[in-house]
Amino acid sequence: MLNTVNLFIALVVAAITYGTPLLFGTLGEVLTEKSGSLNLGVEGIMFMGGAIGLGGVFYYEKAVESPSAFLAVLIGLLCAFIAGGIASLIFSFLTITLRANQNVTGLALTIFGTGVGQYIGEIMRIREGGFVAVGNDLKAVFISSPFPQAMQDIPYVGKILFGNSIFFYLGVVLAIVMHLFLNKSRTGLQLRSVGESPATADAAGINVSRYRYLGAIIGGGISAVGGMVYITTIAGCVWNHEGLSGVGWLAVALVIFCLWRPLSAIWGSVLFGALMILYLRLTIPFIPTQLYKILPYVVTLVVLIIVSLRKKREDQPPTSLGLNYFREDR
Amino acid sequence: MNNSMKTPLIRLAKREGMDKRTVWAIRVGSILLALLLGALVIAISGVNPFKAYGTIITGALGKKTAIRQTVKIAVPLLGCALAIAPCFKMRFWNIGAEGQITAGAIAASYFALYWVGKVPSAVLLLIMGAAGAVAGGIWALIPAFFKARWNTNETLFTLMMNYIIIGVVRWLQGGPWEGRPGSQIIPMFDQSAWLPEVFGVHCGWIIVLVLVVVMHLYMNYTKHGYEIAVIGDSLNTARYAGMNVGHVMMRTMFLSGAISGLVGFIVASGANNTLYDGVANGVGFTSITVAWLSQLNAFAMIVISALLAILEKGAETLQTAMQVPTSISDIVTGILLFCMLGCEFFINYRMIFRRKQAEAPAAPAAAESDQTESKEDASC
Amino acid sequence: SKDDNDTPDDGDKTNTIKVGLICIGDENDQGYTYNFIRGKEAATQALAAKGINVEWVIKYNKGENDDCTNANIECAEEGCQLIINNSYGHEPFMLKVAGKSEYKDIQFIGCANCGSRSDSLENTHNAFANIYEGRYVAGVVAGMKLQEMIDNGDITAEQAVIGYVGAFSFAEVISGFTAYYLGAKSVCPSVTMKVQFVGSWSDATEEANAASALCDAGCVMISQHSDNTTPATMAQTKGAFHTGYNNDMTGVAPDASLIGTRIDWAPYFEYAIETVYNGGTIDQDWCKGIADGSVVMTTLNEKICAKGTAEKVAEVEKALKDGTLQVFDTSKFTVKGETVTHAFALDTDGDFTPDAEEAVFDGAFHESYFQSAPYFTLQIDGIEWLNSAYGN
Amino acid sequence: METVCAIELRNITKRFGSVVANDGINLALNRGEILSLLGENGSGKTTLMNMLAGIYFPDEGEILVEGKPVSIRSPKDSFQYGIGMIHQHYKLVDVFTAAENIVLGLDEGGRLDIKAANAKVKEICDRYGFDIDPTQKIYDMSVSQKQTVEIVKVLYRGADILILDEPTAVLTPQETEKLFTVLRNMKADGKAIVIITHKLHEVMALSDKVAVLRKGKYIGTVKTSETNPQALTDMMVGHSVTLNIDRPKYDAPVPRLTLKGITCYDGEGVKRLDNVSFTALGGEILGIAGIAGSGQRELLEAIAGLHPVAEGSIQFTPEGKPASELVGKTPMQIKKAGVAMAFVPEDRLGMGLVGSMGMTDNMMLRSWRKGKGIFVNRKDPNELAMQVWKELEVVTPSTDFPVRRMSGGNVQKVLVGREIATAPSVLMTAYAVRGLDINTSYTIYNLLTKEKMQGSAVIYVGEDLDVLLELCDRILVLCGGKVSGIVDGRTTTKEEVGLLMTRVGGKEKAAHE
Ligand SMILES: Nc1ncnc2c1ncn2[C@@H]1O[C@H](COP(=O)(O)OP(=O)(O)OP(=O)(O)O)[C@@H](O)[C@H]1O
Ligand SMILES: Nc1ncnc2c1ncn2[C@@H]1O[C@H](COP(=O)(O)OP(=O)(O)OP(=O)(O)O)[C@@H](O)[C@H]1O
Ligand SMILES: [Mg+2]
Ligand SMILES: [Mg+2]
Repeated sequence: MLNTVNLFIALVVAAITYGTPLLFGTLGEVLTEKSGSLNLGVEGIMFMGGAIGLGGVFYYEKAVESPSAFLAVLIGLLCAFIAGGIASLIFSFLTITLRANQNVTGLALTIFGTGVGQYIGEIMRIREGGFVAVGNDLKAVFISSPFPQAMQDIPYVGKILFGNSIFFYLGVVLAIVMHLFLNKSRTGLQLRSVGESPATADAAGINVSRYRYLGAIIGGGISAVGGMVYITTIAGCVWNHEGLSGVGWLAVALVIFCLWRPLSAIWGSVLFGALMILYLRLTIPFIPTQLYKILPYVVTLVVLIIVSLRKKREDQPPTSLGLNYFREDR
Repeated sequence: MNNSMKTPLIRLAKREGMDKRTVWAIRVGSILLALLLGALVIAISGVNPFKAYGTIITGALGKKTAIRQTVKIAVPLLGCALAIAPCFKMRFWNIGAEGQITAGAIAASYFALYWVGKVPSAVLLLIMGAAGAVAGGIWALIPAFFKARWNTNETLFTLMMNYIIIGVVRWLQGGPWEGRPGSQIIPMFDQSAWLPEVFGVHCGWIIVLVLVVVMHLYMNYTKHGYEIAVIGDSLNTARYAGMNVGHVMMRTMFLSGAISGLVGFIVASGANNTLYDGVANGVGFTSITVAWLSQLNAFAMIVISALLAILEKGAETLQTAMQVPTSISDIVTGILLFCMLGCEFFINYRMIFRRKQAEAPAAPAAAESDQTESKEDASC
Repeated sequence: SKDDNDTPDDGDKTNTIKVGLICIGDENDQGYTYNFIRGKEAATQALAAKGINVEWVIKYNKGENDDCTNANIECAEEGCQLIINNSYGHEPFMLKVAGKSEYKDIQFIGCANCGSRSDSLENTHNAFANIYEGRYVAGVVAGMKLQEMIDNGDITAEQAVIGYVGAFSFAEVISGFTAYYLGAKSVCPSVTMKVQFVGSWSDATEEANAASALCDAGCVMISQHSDNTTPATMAQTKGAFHTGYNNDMTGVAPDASLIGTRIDWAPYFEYAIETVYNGGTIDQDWCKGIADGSVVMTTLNEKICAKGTAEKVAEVEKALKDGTLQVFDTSKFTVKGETVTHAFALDTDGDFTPDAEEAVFDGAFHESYFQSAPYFTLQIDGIEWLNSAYGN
Repeated sequence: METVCAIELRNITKRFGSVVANDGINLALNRGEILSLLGENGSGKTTLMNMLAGIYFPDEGEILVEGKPVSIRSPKDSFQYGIGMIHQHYKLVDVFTAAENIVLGLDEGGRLDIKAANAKVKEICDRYGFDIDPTQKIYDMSVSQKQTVEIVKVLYRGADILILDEPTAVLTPQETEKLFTVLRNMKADGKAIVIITHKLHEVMALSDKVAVLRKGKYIGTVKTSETNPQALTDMMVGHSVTLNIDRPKYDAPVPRLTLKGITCYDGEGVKRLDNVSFTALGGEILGIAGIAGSGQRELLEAIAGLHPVAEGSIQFTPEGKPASELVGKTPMQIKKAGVAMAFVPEDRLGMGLVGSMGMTDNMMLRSWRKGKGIFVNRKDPNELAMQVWKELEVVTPSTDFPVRRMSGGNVQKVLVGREIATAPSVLMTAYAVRGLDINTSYTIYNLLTKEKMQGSAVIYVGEDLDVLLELCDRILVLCGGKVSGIVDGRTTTKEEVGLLMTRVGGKEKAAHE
């Protein structure tokens, strides 16, 4: 019995670990989509965030005698955020200013971003003449919980509540902030109006382009942090050539799954994290592992279908999602 | 508001009917710009960009074997772009070609693995092709059905379908179709299930070239093509004209999926001679950009897919010759796509800059400005 | 790296041989491919000392698909006289190129594979190393640590559970973890083992994931047959111990990793390249072990290993070298409670089930004896397969 | 000038591509005054007002607010000058509440206090007598409620220059009256108001001045008290209009289409047609009158099979064949049977035509299914296109020129020409001459009459009563989805029809008389 409970707790903790990068990826894309841009380049953005975030930490560690944990995390976050911001800036410029098709531009960004991620990863490897991995002390900083051991040792809930990496807590705070921002603040209302009906927002004196740019760039930055978190907490702080294949797309799926709600993204990402690893911890004899692994996608599909069946207004994507806006268009 | 009198620095206006030559000048210009930007990236990695581009060109086209490989890369891109064209014409954002290729490859592989020896090679190949097409079609039909029936978002639906079918291949690889126990590898097909080679490349290239012509005719001269075009332009008009929109949607997606499935057959039987989870290898995504950048013109797709294939193959040689990571080709491809996507703006919009003498807002001088402006900004 | 392309400065090409190396990954795996690169570098130096300049054409990250075909063609076109494919799944694609008449003078090598025996081509070869020997030694190190923990009362005898991250339920892997388990059992009789297959040779995330699940399921010792260092890091995070593969992992997990074992490809590369250079023929199947320096142990982590480990390791190594110790000694393990008396080694009719050459004789299962690629696939008692969904 | 104008437009020109939508327009507006802006469709009214609202920026010319030249580059600038515009198509976010829409875009600083906003909205509603719930979502609202939200939005912003673009097109007479009361109150408040409308009686009833545009040019401004509808119409069209349509009588009219008790609901479950019954005869033009949104469109769509019919029957009797029921048939079957519809909606290209295609391909929209084989026949449609091109004098460089790039009038010629060319047994047209110049309108009338004389039943939905009276043999008047009367086109009067349009049923009519 106790063993089952322990296994369950371990499952939840692991699910949180695997869900955290998704959480960032999803939150970023929620913000982007709320502003009306369907950025399908999340995969590319997260690749760039992963490679550049890792590079930042790696070179910081190389550059200083005794690297500070705080700075290392900050540099990782910043590098990834800036990388994602730049990637989304390209997307935004093309779709918002030059009004290129969002679907296609997003795919192009995926190609570009994964290319850049791989390229940087390989260039670093060639430059370093071997492999690029962050040292153990910093690795521990990225992986371990920021809370004192005593709190983690609280029976049952300690591990789940206080045993996760710092990024999970950052992600949760971000989700709450984003929820408040979108639903309670004036700017959030305006951002949403831009995604719902840019013509209305424009007529109400809101600078549609500015909101879309900011939504996509900040959103892209947040998504990219997800890539960095993935590489530093899950993939062992080393760049490997399969990168984080598929996580970005999963984040896009999760956006639908959580119905564009940041708070739902928290449990949604943990659930997806669980679905990703469940095959290792809850073997179901008659389901082959490989089919077990497609569970997140199947679940997303089911949600997508249910949402379209119910046609509930609040559950629908932002009305102008994916559509470019030109004031003089009729 | 001290600048209350100022007109905005740049204003945009839609423009229609730019002459063909300028349009193509802009498009070619955008490709050149992309290559220039690509050169910059290459230069950053410490390689002379001129040499690099030279290597790319010779690497992709310099030798017979090189050309063959380039063609082999271009074939699925072109085939899949052809598949996507009718969907996009219909404004059905099918990004599930990746999965449809895979579905086709699975079905073709089934016959390659289990019907070998039962029928002559030519018949077997025909069966494989047909099975691939049907399977790809069915896989595409599912999202189309939901879209037609409940308006379920097709972009995300088709995307999810990709991962599901790839999971199925993994299962086949590690389960029922596995070769050496535990290897997770499906054995190579028997030679009789390999697409024969013509001029050193599997004859998939002939199939897709035929498809180019067929697709061109289908899109422009058939009743179906006409329906697709009408639906893509205006759903309401299509309904008013008595078209069964849902039906057309499903039919078109089936067709699109079938072509993708055929591509899956070509890739499995012709290129890999086996099935594996990466059989689509991103082609389903890249070909979307091929289709879009070709303005859904079947013949233009040949050019664009060749361009991307040259980049990819050339980058391979670049890596061999100059130790530049092959991912450079993805970067240059990305830049190329960005530039080509962006350049359409200058074809569709006109930028009006604030005139220097702003103090005469009512100047009648602008009557002829339309002409001059279109000339001026053609250069940007 | 710069020496990827060390053309001699004197411009004298006569003493230069071009060799292609096609890799499934790159050095960033710090494991499998990295190991090949190290072998390549060592062999290059050794050959240079013999006056042979090796010019390498290296292809990274080539999947087990048509990319591999293209890479082989690319290498062949570059003028390589010898092309090495480093992954099991590369072989069929390599064979497609090797079979072409225009490339019949080029030697193709498939590592860890077994195709050359049955194909009709003269220019294809297989090579591997008796890595199971190294794993046996690593198992001994792990077993000693476990026994020490039992003796210290840190764990009970039943809690001496090893978690093993395996790529696939594939002969090479099975033979490896069985050897490892037998090594551990030889010094810690109560040990048991759980194996988790991840379905990929190299997927840092999945490997970490599996290691984490194993630790959570009570394993106190982790080992792996997969390419990345993430199981080591995960073991360290979870407070378990670890022994590595392909690389010295004490660097990434100083508090967890006890020792590692790896194939040293230098002897084979040296042999193969020199032979081709001299116009000789290389073996169709080549497989050497600890005795020939093809399998080496990495530095023992004296800080955390059990007392007396070093001595024990030396003793076991010596016994392996002089043949007094057989890893798969049939008296040391059972399958479903029975002692194994019969198992075929080779599959001659292509149905993937061995049907020829009795592997069990002289009281032991003779691994890599009839061909370089491993063929031990018995599920012995004491080892629990957590997910047999991969493979059988 | 004794007072400074609230707004003055000087020499405003706006082009869209080669189209000059506004050509050197001058206009002045004072406080405490309601100005009607009048003009045919496409004459540039909306464009002009959009420049005040900051949606478009003038190519040339000057805008003065309170006598000072200003530059309105965006809606934000527009607000700052106290201008508020209610657009023809409402600019509201459907998933927001009324209050959220109202405060949207305002820079009131700090965090969003939706409670305070609700209260303030309530207060404005109370002051002007509006009845909306600030917390109600827009998608739950009726058209008039939405419009109210738009008005409150403008008031909330404290605009004192109010522009309304065709506010009454979608309102019931009662709602219109309510709106006018509000506008009059606002005028008394000293606000300046511009209203765009096509309904002359509203112009006469509400405004102080009328400004007229014609084909993008400013024609002039007159005081309402010094003009009359006829004079205004003449100004709008450019010459004195005396519609005189030849109306021959067909010898033997026979019933062609018989509707009995047709009732329809829209997607939201609102009743759009209520027990509509009538018979359309072959050899006559049946006019359908009614204020916009009274069910004209639903009626035609129901007959064409495009709108679900909840109750009732539609009997169709083709020449020399037995009657058949149309309810339950698909649009395709109905069309094949010979019932053609040429609906000219506001969005001309959205329904009935494919903007990106040329005339030939648009002609094919009727015939693409014809013939065996998989290929489309482009020869016949091309001939038809050439014929329409010639007969209706369509201005286009070629039959392949995308219709999107033709002028609205010409787009319409293509549409109507195509429908007439199919020589159907029943020809339904709605707003067939909307936006057409007088000359082409005549051509269309004559074509319709020609159809009628060949024995077709022609159903003509129109806005212009004068035309209805001159063209139609009988006029059916719809009001709120009900038939309020069927009158003889030759004997009835404009007043009678006008009354029927706003009064449902004979009883009320009698009561009024
Ligand atoms: N965004 C635009 N792009 C291109 N042309 C436009 C645009 N807006 C208006 N036009 C053109 O400008 C002219 C004036 O249109 P406008 O909408 O101002 O007419 P209107 O008088 O308001 O007509 P209506 O009575 O139908 O509302 C028309 O010829 C129209 O086609
Ligand atoms: N969406 C649009 N985009 C660009 N131009 C448009 C658009 N709609 C209309 N136009 C242009 O506006 C012009 C006038 O259209 P409008 O609908 O006002 O015609 P009109 O003045 O009623 O017609 P006519 O001049 O035939 O009587 C046309 O030349 C057309 O090219
Ligand atoms: Mg056999
Ligand atoms: Mg208008």
